[in-house]
Amino acid sequence: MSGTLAVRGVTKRFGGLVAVDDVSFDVHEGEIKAVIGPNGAGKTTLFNVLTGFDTPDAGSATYAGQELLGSRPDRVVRRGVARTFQNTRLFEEMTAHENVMVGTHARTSSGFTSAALRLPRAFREERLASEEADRLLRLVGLAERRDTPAADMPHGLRRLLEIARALATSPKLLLLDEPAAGLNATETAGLADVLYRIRDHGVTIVVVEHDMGLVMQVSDEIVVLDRGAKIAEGPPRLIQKDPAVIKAYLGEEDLDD
Amino acid sequence: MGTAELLQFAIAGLKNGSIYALVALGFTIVYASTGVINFAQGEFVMLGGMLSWWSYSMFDVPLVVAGLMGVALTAVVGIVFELVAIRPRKDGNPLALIIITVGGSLLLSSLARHAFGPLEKSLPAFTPGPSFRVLGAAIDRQTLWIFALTAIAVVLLSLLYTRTRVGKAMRACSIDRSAARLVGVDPRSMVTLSFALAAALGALAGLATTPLTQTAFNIGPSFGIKGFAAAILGGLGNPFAAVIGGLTLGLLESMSIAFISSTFKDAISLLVLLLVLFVRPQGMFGRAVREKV
Amino acid sequence: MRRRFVALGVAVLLCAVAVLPGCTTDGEPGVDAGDAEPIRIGAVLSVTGPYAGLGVPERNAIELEVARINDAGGINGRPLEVLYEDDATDEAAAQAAAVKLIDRDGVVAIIGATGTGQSMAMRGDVERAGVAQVSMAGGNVITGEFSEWVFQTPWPNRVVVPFILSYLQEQGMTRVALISDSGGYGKDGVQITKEEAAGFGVEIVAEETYQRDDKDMTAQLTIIRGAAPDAIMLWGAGSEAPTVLKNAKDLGIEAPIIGAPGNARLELIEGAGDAAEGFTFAAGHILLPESYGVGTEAYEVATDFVDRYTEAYGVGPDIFAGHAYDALHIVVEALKRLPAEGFDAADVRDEIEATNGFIGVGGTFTYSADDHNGLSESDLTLYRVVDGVWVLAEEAE
Amino acid sequence: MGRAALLRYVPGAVVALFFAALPLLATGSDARYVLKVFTFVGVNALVVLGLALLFGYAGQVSLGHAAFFGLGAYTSAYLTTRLELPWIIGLLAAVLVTAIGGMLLALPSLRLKGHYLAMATLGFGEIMHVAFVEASGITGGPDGFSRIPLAALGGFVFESPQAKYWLVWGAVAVGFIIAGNIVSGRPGRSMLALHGSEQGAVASGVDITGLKVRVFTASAVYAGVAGCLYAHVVGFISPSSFTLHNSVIFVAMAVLGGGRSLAGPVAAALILTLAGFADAVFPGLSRETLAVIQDWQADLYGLIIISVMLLAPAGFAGLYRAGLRSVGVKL
Repeated sequence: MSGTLAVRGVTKRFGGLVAVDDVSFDVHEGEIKAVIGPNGAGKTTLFNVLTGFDTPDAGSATYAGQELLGSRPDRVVRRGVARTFQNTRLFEEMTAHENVMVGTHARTSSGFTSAALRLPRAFREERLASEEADRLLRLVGLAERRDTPAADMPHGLRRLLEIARALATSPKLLLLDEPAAGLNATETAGLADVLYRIRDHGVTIVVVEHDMGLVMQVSDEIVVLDRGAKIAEGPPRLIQKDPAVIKAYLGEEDLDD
Repeated sequence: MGTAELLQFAIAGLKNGSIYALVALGFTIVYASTGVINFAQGEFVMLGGMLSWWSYSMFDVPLVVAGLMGVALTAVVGIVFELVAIRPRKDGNPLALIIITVGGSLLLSSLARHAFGPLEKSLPAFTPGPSFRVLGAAIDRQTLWIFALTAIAVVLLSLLYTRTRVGKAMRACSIDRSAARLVGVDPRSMVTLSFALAAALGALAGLATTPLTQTAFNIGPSFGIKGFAAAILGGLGNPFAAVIGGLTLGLLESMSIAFISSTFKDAISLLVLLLVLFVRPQGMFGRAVREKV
Repeated sequence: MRRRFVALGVAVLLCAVAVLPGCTTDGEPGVDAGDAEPIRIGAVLSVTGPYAGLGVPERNAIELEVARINDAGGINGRPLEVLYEDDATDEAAAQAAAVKLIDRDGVVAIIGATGTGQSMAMRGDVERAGVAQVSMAGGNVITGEFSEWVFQTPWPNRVVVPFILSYLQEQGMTRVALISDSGGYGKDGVQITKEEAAGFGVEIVAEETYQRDDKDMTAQLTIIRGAAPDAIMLWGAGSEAPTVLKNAKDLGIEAPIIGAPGNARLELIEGAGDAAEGFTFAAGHILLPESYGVGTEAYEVATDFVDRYTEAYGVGPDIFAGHAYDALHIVVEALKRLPAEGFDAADVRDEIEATNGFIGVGGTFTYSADDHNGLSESDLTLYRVVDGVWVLAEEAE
Repeated sequence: MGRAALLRYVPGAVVALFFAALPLLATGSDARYVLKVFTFVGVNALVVLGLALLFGYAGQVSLGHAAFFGLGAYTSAYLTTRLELPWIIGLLAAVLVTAIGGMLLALPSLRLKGHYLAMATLGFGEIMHVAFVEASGITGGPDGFSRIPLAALGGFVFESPQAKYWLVWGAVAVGFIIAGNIVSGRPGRSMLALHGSEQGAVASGVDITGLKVRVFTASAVYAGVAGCLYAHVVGFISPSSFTLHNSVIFVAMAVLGGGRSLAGPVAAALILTLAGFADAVFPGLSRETLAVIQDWQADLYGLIIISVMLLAPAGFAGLYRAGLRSVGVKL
């Protein structure tokens, strides 16, 4: 089975409100797919359901032959599906390097006993993890901030740090939740390079984003959600002109309701 | 087990329950404004009884005046404690504040021992006289006072929270301190007010129980545990939940005595509390605070 | 930045204080200026912590008596010096205090501790160093688990229980309910009562307990009322006793309530108010010295102590002050029987064990090789609360 | 050795040297008393080391650890006194029993957070205290458990004050090293991640359920071993040493010590324990001043806790790191 993410009929209700309404789409290996839609369209809820932070009411999502829905978030990560958050969830007191090293915990296994007895296995894993973390920091351009605590880092760099940490789990599929939020123009441009570099390392990307410039620039395909339902899917050129999308974003011209 | 016995157990449960409810209210108020569990809340209960006894024996005043003086003085102690030990913590980190209240609990009980000596003190009943008979069960007057005071406290508190500007300001602080500051509410004075209120409520519980069970410098912790358990059982955050939590805990204890054994009444009620928390991790009426992602 | 430096300075100071090596002075403990070298005995008391209500009257009694003894010339010409240690109602602290008194201060005997647990925690060191310990705690285990180095002054439950059961038997109250606290004193009393009851034709019809600091016992007393006992035995030393009396009165329980010496406290009457009316309890003669019979030597000893204590502290001595008085004087009498010089702690132990017919405040003490409690039923009498005052039970009838 | 490493390990070495030298320094008639007090400090330090892992690193609160302290003490006491088994069996049994207890107590932590978890662990502690009081057949009930034999290992009996001191502080040293290894490696980072942001940790693939169970178990075992040592050093235990008050004081020591640190909590255990034995620190104290100190000891205790929490926002460790930062070293 190729590394395709197949989302089929995913639905999530909060009481009466249908946050995600029977959404289906595919993400092909090596592709950058964007998920866009006005606020409250259910984008983040969809991400939460796909990565185990929320339980779906219906539907399925298979990736590389394995069902994702319903399993615990850390197990989803170990199946190669990593994510970032709309507002970053970093370990504030730990340095950038330490933050990224936590990402490697998805792949390493030395526990209390091997650490307590300082077994060689623990040492070897630590060294490899540290090198991997440095490599990823270089990839996202944070090498020189290696020893800065996350709390002391500016907003834009924090987003890149979280991406680096997600990459440290050696994912094959990376879900980014509004990575460009709060970035200025130069930082957004830098982010685009980072996304290309990640894709060139063979990682498929799904990104939720409001910055249309970035979306149009980097995405191969776009899914548009509105009030929980998928209203359009296709390459950027088509989506730009799709009347339904425009209506969802700009509302009705003739204000009938 | 006739109806008279059953009613008697219920009365015993509600009596203890009302005391736990008053103390739990104190926990909830401080929690609402600071997110902190005040380990010195038990000491406020002790001080309520102790300072009332002191006022009653030092000045030739009727009991009700001495009681009011005791509650007022304890509220002052609550304010001074907050200003000296809580407010200086600029970051308001709940964990550090909790440990500060632990220090406060040790300090207040020890100061009470120095000031009032180690022996227990007593107060006459508010309205002396034989207890009433209701369907074969007995209910003494002091217990009626405890029910009344608890009811009054709950009503006044909910009125304060809903009807008054200060009350709304305190609720605003508990929901979001920075937002409250934006609209001109000074969270620091709200915290001081909440400690004063919690101290007064605790003192009220102390005043009401001293005629029954006397007061001594070291009775704080036993009130503290029960009040904390009641506040958690009901669910932290709203006064109504604290009262229901307290009454439920009291009834749980008396029913354990009635139907199982008095030796294990505390263990049984704690086990039930643990079961409730397992089913509803935020207590019976607490809001399910799920960290939104 | 400067504030942090100040904070650091304070912390370093705190650490330095703690890390200061225990550079101990090897010199002999400070020698008193008095001509003859003082005899030193230790006193481990709970002056702070939950048992402070017992420890403070105990210290008052010892201080009062030491002053009297030294004013009268001390013991065989040597002044008596009592070294006080507060164990703050903590067992580890009690053991540390014992070690300090024995090893550093070289005491020849130890009075203490106030609590049963604290007394037991000192046993290892008392036996290791061979120093006699006279405990003022009521726990049965102190002399129940026999040690040749440990003595006890309060009336043990195994003496008090038969005394009360025989009274119940005389009064024909054979259906008895028990209510006790869950502490050592309560559980101990209940256990011995259940063992001895059958022997006195007494049947236990209900058994309930309450926890320390409980606020209400109506539930337990309702069950007891259901069992319609002839009498209720209350076994507890804490401040919960008055609540039991009040709850019983509210429930309209007619059966008389019989208490143990632990309840012989003014605070009980004050706390229970008119609910204390008719409450009967066993205790030593100290509460009413005339119970010895006016003019007897025991009466003189007790009234003398009661008058001096009341004059010194403004309030009459309670049974804990009495236990301390007895512990001190048992040691002092033993020291008087020894030569002025050249005796060691083992000799003091032997003399204490030889105590015979010492008329104290708690009763007349006679120790022996296998009885380190020295009291008997004759040292107890029954009191009853009438009009807010305790009077001799048989006079009240 | 870089300056940072030098500054990191020198203070530790100095303190270790002091504790090694103490038995030699404390001679004369004070020796037994000073050593006994510092042995109690070691027992508390061991419990607080476990809480430093659970609290300072993993951010999980427990108000029931005195129950594990008691569980370890009673298990070892029962096996060595009633069943007359060798001490090492008592110690291993204490470890096993408290490990199981730790796993049990981890369950609520999987669903509860903050004050609710605090209440659940408080409930556990109170229920265990009732068990200690009521199971008099095993624990001797409120009158306590006496005549507990001395610890002995391969023929050597830990009887002298020096031997008891070395037994306890040896255990603290071993405990410190093991905890040091745990926190400096992968598990330490997982715990800090859990403490920093539970959702961030989960999204990084950290199995927080397994982590919580392990860290609760480890901290329970530390308290269990400390309880076992306490029983065989004091020779008598009773339920009054394993109450909520003791649990609260242990937590206060851990918080005073500061997060992300092992040395800080141990220093806090030292200072708060010694606050109760002033004349072990200043042997030259006159009896009058000592009596005053003892009378005001509880007040002093409360004042120390409040003032450190106000003066040193992040506890002793925070102060230590602030000191290093002001000297230009990043730790």
